[in-house]
Amino acid sequence: MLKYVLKRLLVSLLTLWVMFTLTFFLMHLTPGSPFLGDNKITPEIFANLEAKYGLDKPILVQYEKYAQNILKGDFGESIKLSGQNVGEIISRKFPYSLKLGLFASAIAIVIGTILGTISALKKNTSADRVIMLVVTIGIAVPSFVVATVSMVLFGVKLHMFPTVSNLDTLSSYILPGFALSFFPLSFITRLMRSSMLDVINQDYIRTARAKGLSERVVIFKHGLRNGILPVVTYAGPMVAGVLTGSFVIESIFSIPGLGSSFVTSITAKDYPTVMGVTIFLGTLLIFMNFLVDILYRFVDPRINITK
Amino acid sequence: MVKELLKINDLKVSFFTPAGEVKAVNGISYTLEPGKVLGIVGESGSGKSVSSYSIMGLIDKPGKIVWGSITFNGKDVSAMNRSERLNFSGNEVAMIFQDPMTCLNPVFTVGNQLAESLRHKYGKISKEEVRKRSIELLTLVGINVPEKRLSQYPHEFSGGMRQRAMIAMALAGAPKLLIADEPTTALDVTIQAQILELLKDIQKKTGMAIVLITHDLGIVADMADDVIVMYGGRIVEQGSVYSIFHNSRHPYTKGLIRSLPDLKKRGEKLIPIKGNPIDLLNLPKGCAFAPRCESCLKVCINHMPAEYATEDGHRTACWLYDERANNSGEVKNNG
Amino acid sequence: MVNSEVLLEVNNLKQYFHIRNNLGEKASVKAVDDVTFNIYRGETLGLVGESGSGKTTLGRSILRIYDLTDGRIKFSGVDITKLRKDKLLPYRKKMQYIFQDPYASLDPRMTVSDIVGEALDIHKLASSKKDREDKIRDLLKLVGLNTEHSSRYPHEFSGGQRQRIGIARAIAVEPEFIVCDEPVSALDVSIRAQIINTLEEMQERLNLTYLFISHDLGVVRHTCDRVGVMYLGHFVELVESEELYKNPLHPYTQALLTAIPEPDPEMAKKRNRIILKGEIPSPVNPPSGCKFRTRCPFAKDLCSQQIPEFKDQGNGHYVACHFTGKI
Amino acid sequence: MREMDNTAVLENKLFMPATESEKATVEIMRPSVGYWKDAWRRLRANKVAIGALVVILLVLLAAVIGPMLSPYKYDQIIKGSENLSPNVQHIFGTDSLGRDLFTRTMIGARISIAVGVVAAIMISIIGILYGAVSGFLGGWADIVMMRIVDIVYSVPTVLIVILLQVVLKDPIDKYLSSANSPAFLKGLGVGLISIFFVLALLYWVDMARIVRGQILALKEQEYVLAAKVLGASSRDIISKHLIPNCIGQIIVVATLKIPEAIFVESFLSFIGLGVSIPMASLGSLSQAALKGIYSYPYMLIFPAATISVIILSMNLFGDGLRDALDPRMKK
Repeated sequence: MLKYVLKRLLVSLLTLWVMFTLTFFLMHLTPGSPFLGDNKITPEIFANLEAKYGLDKPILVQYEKYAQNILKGDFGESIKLSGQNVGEIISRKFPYSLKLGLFASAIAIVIGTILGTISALKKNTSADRVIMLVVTIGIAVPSFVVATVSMVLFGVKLHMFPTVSNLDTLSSYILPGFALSFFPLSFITRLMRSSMLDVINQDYIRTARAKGLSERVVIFKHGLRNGILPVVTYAGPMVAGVLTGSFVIESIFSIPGLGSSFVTSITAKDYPTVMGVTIFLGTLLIFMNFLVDILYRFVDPRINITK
Repeated sequence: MVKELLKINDLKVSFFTPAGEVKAVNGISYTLEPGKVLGIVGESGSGKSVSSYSIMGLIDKPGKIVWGSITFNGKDVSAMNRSERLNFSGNEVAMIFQDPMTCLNPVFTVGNQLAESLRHKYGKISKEEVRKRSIELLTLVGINVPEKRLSQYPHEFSGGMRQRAMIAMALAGAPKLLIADEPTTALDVTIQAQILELLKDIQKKTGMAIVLITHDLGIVADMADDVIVMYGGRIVEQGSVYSIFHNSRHPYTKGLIRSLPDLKKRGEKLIPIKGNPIDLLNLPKGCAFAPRCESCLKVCINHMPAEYATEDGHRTACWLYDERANNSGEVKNNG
Repeated sequence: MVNSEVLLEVNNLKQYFHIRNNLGEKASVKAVDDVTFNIYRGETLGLVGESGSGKTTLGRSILRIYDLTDGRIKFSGVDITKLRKDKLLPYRKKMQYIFQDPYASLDPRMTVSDIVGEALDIHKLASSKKDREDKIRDLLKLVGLNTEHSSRYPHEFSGGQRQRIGIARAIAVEPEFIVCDEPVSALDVSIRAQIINTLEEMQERLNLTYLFISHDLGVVRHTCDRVGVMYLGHFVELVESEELYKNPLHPYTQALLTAIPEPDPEMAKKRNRIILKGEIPSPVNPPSGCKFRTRCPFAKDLCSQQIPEFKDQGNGHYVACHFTGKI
Repeated sequence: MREMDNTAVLENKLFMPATESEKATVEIMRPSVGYWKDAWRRLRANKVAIGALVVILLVLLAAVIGPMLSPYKYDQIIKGSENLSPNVQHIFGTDSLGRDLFTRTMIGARISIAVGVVAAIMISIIGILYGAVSGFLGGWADIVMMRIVDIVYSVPTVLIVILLQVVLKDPIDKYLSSANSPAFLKGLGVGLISIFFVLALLYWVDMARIVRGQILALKEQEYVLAAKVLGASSRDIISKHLIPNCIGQIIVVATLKIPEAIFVESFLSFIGLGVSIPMASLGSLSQAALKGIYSYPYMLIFPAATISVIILSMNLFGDGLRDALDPRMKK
């Protein structure tokens, strides 16, 4: 077990390093400088700024220095929002993204699992057809469409929920949460349905029925426990994706989260912020994948972890 | 007087597939007495498994029992209410299957799955009681160090061990009838011998009846008291194991026994049954075996054969035993 | 029919596989471990054993489907162990394989005539398109298939018919030697005899030599001149078929023989089975000494310390047991 | 027992041995069907998939021919006709600059579909080659190549997509403004080219994994062993056995990559990283509509609905195709 965890950890760290390096060089190989956008800057001021932020040094030196700082937990200072530490920006903005992301993930997993199970058990009934219709649309409609349409419909026209949100009340979670979770919810529903359909045709389900167990025990004990395995695999990357992929939703609903500031800092070539946020979110994602991989080995005893 | 334990009357099971109705079981009747071992022989598609699954209510969509009745211990199985039905499966009749690899739930320990069966039988009994009985059962089926085995998962068991565990689960409900569907087909010869000995041993100890479904005539000869031979969803012949093997009457049974290589020496030609297996979507109107039968009569092609019984209860569904066939005098009676 | 001309000589053949478990740890499986035997021209040599005994691997190793770990294979006196590509091609033509699973061994996207034709194409056995068609038709007829069905796909045939297609493919290249790997065990009982007869007919007509792999001792007894019994990658016994059934010397063979279900109720109910303990150990971690000792009713200390020699007990009856004749 | 009731009425002459031809009448072999024909038959029977295909063809028609038939050009600014609601002249209305939204939506659909198809082709080529090489070589090459796939897989795609987009923009810009760049590339614009780059660089991993898995599984198939025993060369094995047997699944995956690519394109365009103005894609149209969302919701509805319909019908068609081609469905 320990050996496996260590090995998996090593792969995660390697991935992290690749991502870090890739991001760093991509950003720095870009022609143009973060200060050139401002035409008023004289060459001297420009040189001073470059020196201050270390941009005049050879790229490998910058790379080394940056890596050292990151290892110390120092993400550097934002160039555009002068004086602000990137770490601070992240810690200020991330809680919004985290709250919304967890809310959306929970909805997607719980409702998706339930709907998928119902759909599988009631295969080819009208309940199944309605659910499948909704989730088929769910995986086809981009999140920004869901977000804007639901905002216009439920926020502007019907005034049911707030359209601009600081995530301070429960009702302010509803619209962005729905928009963010619609895709993963639909995906999980389909995943769960096909997995359950597969499981209920397995021999051990037949065994359970032959043993005289009630249909409730057959489905909820023997079926669900096996059927949910693919959802567990998907859930890790999904949660990370929802946490990191909320750029659009955040900007549509004016949520002061990490996603919206990421987009602005990219277009502004604010290297330290982009780097910091990428590394932060990437780490999160890779960590989630790692976690799920380990977790999966507990959920599925066939994958031997004791040896 | 011996009362019959199981009585099946004119059972018909069909699967309604997009390609058409597949008549998997097409009107079979038989009875089984308590404590007897009934062997059902047939090849794939003969309906031998489907007929037994319908006893347990294991026919899933698109399959359906379209006709007939199943009576167990004098009670009509189809008329049972939900709780009677649940008590019936497991506690009255238990079943073991062909592939022990896939029949145990991979995510629960063997102990957990065994406890399920015990609780189904005895209701809410204490953990210690469950453990005690589980260990007894595993010992009974010849699993060593049962205490340790209880907390293991199925994938930690070998094939033979899994089938033993399946048998232990089946025995947990102390059933009067065990249905064994090709219980050794997936196992190696030496393991097959172990499991067959175990089944015999347990049958002797508990006195339960067994329906043994298999394609292997050798296993039937070894285990069964009575034998049913199925072909194309129908019973072609039934009788005691001795009369089936020594006095087989149906051309299919005869052909089957004759084609076995076991008793033929090197260099002797085998006598095969000609033709191809039946296509269940395209069942002949008459006898399903007609196209492959060497003694086929004109009547066989379009008319379902009637059943002809001898005094010792040996019954054969074949027109050759109609007196008109004997009168025509041209029947090749291959002995 | 059997003569003493050695067609195939197998010396100290070893076939190890390196596998990884689901934790990525390496292990080596000694599927076939140091096996030596000959196959004579025109004979059928049976190979029996349980799953994990290495019988299929051995059959495939002989046909050079795998690269040998060690050992040597001579075909008609020519060492073919290290031959590659063009050099090997003539021997590919001489040695063929019939697979167990008639569902998996035919390409589902090819028609029957393409499947059989592929063999002709590779070895350029057809002089023209017409000749190719004629040859295919003759082959199908020879194995008892309806020639009108040559443009059909494998899934349209029953198991027995598919196995015939497999036989037609194998004999298309006019081989001398065929490995028949459980050719009937996936088939319905009523079809098995048909296929066995077809195989025997082909052997007679085309003067073939067979290595017949099976777990079914009943089938082997009927089809084979000599029989080798394998256990965990080793031969435990090798002898003429009749002798094996009359006078099995290795305790494993003895148990195996009594384990076959006998299709006769009196015989079956009378006889005494030798029931072996436990199951065949994992080839990843085989027992020391005699591989069979963990299940052997007669095992002694010596058996765990020393690997028994596979030696001739007289008149070509080979046995690998420390206590041959004493048990 | 029912059959027995009338046995007495059977004529005696029926109890004569049957001839072989009489016996043969019972056995009929079903008509022969090839793989593709069979797949097509199953696809045709799938009403949803065929419906989706019809929708795709209609949208395609509108996207290709529609703009030519339209009285307006996509970048034509009609003074005085700003922010018109849908009406007879402008059935989707006009935008804040007075451009006809119907024409712009059709152009947007053209761009989106083009991105989807071209990207799917590029993804497939890279993925198939990579996966096939990895699967066929096996051993160490395979292990290393799959590690790389693992890493690309767990790199946060959206982040890298955005990064790459920003980074690639300038060099491509430079190349396009140089004299020797091909004319058709100029027509595409920086945004689109970088979208292709991004998709091709990051989205091939799925395809590579699937192709590798297929190749590995097929390589062990007994019919491949049979070909090997017959002496077939590696080239023959690949072209005659491996490719024909995994082509079905490759087509399915490639088909489903089209909506995925459209999805990514619209997302990038929506956050302002896609096509450059005045060119329109469905994503950028949606984004432009956002500013006036409270007053002119129709500006959003049309492009948003179009994009959803395209992705939905492509998904449905892809699903249908999988059911028709997937050998696992077949017994």
